[in-house]
Amino acid sequence: AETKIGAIYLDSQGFYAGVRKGVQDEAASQGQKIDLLETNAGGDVSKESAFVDTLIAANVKAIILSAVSADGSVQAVRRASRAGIPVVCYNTCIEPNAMKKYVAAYAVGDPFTFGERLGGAAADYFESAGNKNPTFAVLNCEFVEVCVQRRKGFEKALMGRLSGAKIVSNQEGTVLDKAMSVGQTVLTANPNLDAFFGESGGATLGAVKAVRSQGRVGKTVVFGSDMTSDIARELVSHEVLKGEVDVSGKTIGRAAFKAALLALQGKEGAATLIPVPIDLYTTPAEATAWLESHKDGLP
Amino acid sequence: MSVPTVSPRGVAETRRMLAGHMNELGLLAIIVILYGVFGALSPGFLSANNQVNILRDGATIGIAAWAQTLVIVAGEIDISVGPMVAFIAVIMAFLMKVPVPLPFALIGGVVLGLCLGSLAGVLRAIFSVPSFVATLGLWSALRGLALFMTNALPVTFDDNDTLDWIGDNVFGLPVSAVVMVILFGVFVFVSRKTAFGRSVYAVGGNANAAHLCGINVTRIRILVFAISGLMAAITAIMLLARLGSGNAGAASGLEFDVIAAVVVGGTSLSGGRGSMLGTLLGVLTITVIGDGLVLYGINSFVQDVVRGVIIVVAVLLNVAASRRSGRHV
Amino acid sequence: MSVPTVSPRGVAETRRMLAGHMNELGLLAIIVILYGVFGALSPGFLSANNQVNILRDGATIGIAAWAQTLVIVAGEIDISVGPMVAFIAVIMAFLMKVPVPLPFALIGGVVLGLCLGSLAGVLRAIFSVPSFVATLGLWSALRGLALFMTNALPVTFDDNDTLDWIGDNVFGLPVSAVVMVILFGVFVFVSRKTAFGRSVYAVGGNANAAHLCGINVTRIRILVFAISGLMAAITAIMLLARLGSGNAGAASGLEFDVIAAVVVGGTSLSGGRGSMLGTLLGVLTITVIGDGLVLYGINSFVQDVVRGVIIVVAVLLNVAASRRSGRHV
Amino acid sequence: MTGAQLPVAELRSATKRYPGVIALDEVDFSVMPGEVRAVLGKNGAGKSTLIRLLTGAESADSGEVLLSGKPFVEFGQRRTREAAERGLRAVYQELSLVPSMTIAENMFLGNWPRRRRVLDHRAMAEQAREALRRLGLSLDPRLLTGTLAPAARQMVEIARAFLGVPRLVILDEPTSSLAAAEVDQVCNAVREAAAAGAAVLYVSHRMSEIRRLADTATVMRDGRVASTLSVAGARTLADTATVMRDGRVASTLSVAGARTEDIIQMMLGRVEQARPAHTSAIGKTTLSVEGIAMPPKLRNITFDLHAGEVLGIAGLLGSGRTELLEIVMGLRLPSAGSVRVRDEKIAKPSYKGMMQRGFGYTPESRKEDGIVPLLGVDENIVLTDFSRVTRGGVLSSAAVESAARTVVERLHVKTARLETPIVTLSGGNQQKVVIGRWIHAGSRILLLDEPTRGVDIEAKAQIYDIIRALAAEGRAVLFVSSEIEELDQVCDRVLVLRDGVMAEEHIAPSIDAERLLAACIG
Ligand SMILES: Nc1ncnc2c1ncn2[C@@H]1O[C@H](COP(=O)(O)OP(=O)(O)OP(=O)(O)O)[C@@H](O)[C@H]1O
Ligand SMILES: Nc1ncnc2c1ncn2[C@@H]1O[C@H](COP(=O)(O)OP(=O)(O)OP(=O)(O)O)[C@@H](O)[C@H]1O
Ligand SMILES: [Mg+2]
Ligand SMILES: [Mg+2]
Repeated sequence: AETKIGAIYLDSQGFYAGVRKGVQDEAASQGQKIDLLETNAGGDVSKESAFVDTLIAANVKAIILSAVSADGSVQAVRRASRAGIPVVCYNTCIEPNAMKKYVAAYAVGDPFTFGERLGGAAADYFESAGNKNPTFAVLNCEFVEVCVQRRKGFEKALMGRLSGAKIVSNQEGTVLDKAMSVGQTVLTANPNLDAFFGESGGATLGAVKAVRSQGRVGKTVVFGSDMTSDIARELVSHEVLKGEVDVSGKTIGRAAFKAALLALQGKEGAATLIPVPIDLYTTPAEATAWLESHKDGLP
Repeated sequence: MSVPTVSPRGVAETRRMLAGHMNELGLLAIIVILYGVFGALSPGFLSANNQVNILRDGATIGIAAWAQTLVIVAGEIDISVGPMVAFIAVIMAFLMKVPVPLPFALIGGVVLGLCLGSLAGVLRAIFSVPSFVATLGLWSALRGLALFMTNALPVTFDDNDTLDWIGDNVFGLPVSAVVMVILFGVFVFVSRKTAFGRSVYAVGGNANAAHLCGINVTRIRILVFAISGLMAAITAIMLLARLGSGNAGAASGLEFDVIAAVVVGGTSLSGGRGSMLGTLLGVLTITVIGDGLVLYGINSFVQDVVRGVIIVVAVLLNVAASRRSGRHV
Repeated sequence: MSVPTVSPRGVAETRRMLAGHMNELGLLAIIVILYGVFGALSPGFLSANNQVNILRDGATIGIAAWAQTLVIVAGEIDISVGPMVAFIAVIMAFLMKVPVPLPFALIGGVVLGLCLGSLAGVLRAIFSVPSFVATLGLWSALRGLALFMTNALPVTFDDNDTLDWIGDNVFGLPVSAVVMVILFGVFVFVSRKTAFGRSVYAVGGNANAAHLCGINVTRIRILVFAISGLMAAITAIMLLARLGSGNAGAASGLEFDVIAAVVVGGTSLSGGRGSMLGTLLGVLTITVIGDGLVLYGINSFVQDVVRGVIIVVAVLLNVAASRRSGRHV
Repeated sequence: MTGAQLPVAELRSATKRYPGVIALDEVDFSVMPGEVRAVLGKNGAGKSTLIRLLTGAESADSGEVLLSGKPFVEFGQRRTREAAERGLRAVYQELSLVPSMTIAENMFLGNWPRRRRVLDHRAMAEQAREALRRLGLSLDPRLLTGTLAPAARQMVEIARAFLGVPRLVILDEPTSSLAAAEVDQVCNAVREAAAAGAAVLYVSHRMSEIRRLADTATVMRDGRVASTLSVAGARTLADTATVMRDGRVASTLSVAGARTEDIIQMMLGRVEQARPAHTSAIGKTTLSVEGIAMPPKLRNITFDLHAGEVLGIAGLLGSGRTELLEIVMGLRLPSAGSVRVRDEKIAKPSYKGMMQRGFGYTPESRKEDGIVPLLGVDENIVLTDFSRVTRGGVLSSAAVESAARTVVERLHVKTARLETPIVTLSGGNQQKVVIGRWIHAGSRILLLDEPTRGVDIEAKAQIYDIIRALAAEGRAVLFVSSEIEELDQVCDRVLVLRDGVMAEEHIAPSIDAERLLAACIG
């Protein structure tokens, strides 16, 4: 019979399509027939909480979720756990203490490390360019917690190496059109800006487009997060985008499903951390390789 | 003639009663259909557990929807619900964190809700700012303020047994659902049996006539918004209890669900006409659709498509039914 | 007496003219104040470059707002704008990807916009589904469909020179802004100088009377929604050109900005009253606030707060000014 | 009579301005207990404004308002309630009912009977039913007022005014949409209330009612009291009355035998010219109504209308005259019958189709179905036919202006400017515009439902003239009115609608109001 699995996505981004694909691929490769009950919390803990209850009522065998909030999602996860349903976090999870108690496994590319990797790449770039005091603008998605983590990691790595680096602006812009328009305004306000840091895929692409449309190619560069086909192509051209960090949705989906299956069979202990590789792409060659290996465009 | 017949008066009475409630009957039929379809499609749907979930989810929309019904009947609209709920929950969480004793924290939240609602009411009633604009301002400002104060991080506080109890079940029913049902009773009573409630209908139906007949229109307008703020505060308490922390991003888009429930329930956006029972059925419709689609397990994006279609079809059927019953008002 | 005096008739005429445009004058004053404040606060604000940005951002809201003005004047509301723009952009992107030649892809999008708008119009005008519900259905369904079709990933296509040109500037002005201005002219003309435009006001002012004067109310209602769909399609073309890809999540919350611009511009949500010029100023107000706050660089959450407050204050001042000028209709 | 009685209501040099007009100009006014006072004047004379000051609906810019010798305690919005609590009841000129509420709730609007703070719907319905019965109405108080015909709504409002023990009842054109039988009921109620010691203010443009009812009359003109005089000579306040015109004393009249003509002269400020008797050549049949039925109201209606003819239709309230017009216009579906226009038989008329055949229709409720309030006079006129004012698909301002001006001048519409929003015009002038838009459309057959509702004597006369002039041009007019007296002034022929059939036919010049009334009742 089909195994009923609940999946909750944090919001509506392409990344989660990759996750779904990963889960389905893994199930297929393990010869499992699954019935995936999937929902999208839209970055709202109250919605997430309601969905968890619905999944409990539906008697799913396991729940795979990307927690909206480390502290805010605890209650919902606890309810699922108390109902005897193993919960596997991916991408994001609840705070460590609660995680130990209520979460079976956590497939993660840690957001802080994620930020750090990119921060390192940015530092590399400006060091080699001989700019010790680069100015940065952030296009953020910080109404979601992960994004704050990403920035903190980024700042730590960057400032750690270039003490003169400065973040001169931090504005919200994660949907492409908004990100582009905010990016343009930020460039107007900071005519000598050296770089953008995009905290999400939309923010990254928006920053690139803002730089192009304001004629700042060659002056302002972009470091971004979350890979998609068009971001990869930007990286191939290497005019504006100089570094991109990404956790593959498919890989994370596979890992999460694998963990869920193990938890189902009662084979794993609590709160196993399953590290998922955080990939950094800085060269056109790497980007081309990504495009080759992701023909379906799913990250 | 010995054949017993129903007295014509009785028949006419019943028919008139039914015709007057065609809207509610139509919605009820739609809910029954939804139950049938979802029950057949997904086995878990009819389980007691899931019914409890539907009730709990319904409470989030419902409590705010009772007040919104009054607001819309009065010819106004309050789009600030979602951010107001989140903001009040955040403030209460901060208070609990201090720590202020629970009762005071809750009372603080309730007073805040009343004040914010009244602010919108005063802007509308005294300064003639259209209610859409006044509450749009609140919508933007409160969400921003809540996010700014918390940096979009949850505000946590020490566990509190009473609060946990509010977030939990009594006799197998979620406390929030019980509160919703009690408040429903209160609102039905207020809207039908009190001078205030009828004044709301009068103001929405013909503000000028209401004024000429000695109803204090300004007062009524301020009051409906104050009540809306109060209900936002109560929703915030339920949310706080359920989530165990104050979240600035919570209840996003709640205003859409609330207004949709009221309008699906047959209340007219132009004011003067509407019923609490209709809203109750509207809340149920919206909640059942949401729950059933998740359970059925279709793609989460497709859920949005189906939800949109069902809402329109439900209202369409309902309008058609009400029309056929001859009430094309 | 040799002192030359302005003829009293001239003075009275002018005063009457001004009184009739008190709303527009008030908004103009508010925009001037905003320019003064932002100009003083952030040096880059008054730069030509930034003015071009304001125009470009304004175009996204403006084009849809012209049509929304007609919709609201007709006593209806269209909340489906944002998802409709995104959906049409996605479909056009898919067409371009095939590849279908650009003109056909664009025409396809335009036809789609007309059809979707007409669908809402037919639901409202023929099936009596309240327009809030009809467009809420579209809002939910179109966003879901777009996300589902694209997996929330951008739909890219080969570069196209013409499309790039649309996304670029002519004579230093963004093409989208030029289109907005041209369409503004068209809408001013339509709303003032055509039988259709005046019929929209008549239907919104008193649909019964309009019907009895022989105006085809059903047709007018369908048409305003069709036009709204058409303008959504044109906005979608601008968006597609600007972003170079079709994004299902784009234009999120656009409906809020559009309705806010129209209402801030003095158009009444109860229909029958409103002007394109008011909407133009409303669009400018909303866009200038957005741009100025980002430029000033304050925390983006605080921006929401300030934006909410400014919108309410702007409308408040405007209402007060219009009142003093004696137009308390 | 005790000499120490205080006036029930009093204005002392009260002034009220609206932008551009002085609605009341230092008016002194008082009314004593038990007195039935008529308030007369042309449209826009300031009658309703005077009433709104008394009821607290608006406050005076200067001067005093006293109820039973005491000023208002409350301010602003709360005044209407205070006035109600001090025994004042009013029927306002504009319908002030809430359409989505029941008759009973509307009758007690804002003052619902309560038992232990809870509304007592049962008692409310009982009391409402009783109050309606006293006015001879057998309406179910649980019906929504929005579903009622205009006349029934008006009766509900009147019933509301006589609830309880009022000290001052104000009726602002209460009978404008009522027919003779109902007017009798209203007159009875007024007399009863006066006998019980209440004062009654009665505004009407129907002189016959004034003569039947009022003890005294206040004539207003241009925001001033032109005169207060005794109408019947029964309980006079004064032997002489002062007539003021343009703020100065113009003449002093003996009131005991005040003649209608004198009163009219005072209202208008000039002597009314005698109108020429109407004559027009009756032409061919343009409309034949054949066997129309719509149970239970209409059973079998058959009649012809000829070019150049003004055909009146008389009938009691609810006899189905409005329905008949609506059926002819295609707004309602009859269960049987058809109409024939010239030689074309139309089984199922459609509104648009009838318009194209040259029909024009003015509905009985001007505010709900007639005017588009915020549009200008000009646009309200051209609404029926844009094609006459478009040049190459574009509305031509010049064409709109000249088309509107033609109508405005021809019908003597009094408006400051052509683009003035119609809602700011007086009722009579609004009505002229509503008729005028069919002149603009070039309609040959006009169906007018209560075209003189709420219109002052002068404007009424003008409307009659307009109708006659239209007939003289060869147009046909179907004229429905509840004011029997006007039928014999305008009509060439009057049909009496009774029991669902055209029961009688009266032909000019032998149309007589008394006989018509008798025919209506049957
Ligand atoms: N709310 C208002 N705003 C502006 N002007 C007004 C308003 N109400 C009344 N007026 C003006 O005040 C004057 C007096 O109006 P009022 O309604 O008192 O006349 P009336 O004697 O009752 O006329 P009618 O016989 O038509 O009812 C008119 O010139 C009218 O246009
Ligand atoms: N005196 C009354 N008693 C009871 N019902 C009444 C009375 N007057 C009007 N009505 C209601 O109003 C309806 C009649 O209004 P309608 O306009 O159809 O008739 P009408 O003959 O056209 O009247 P009018 O003389 O106003 O043109 C009736 O069906 C009834 O419900
Ligand atoms: Mg009046
Ligand atoms: Mg009638």
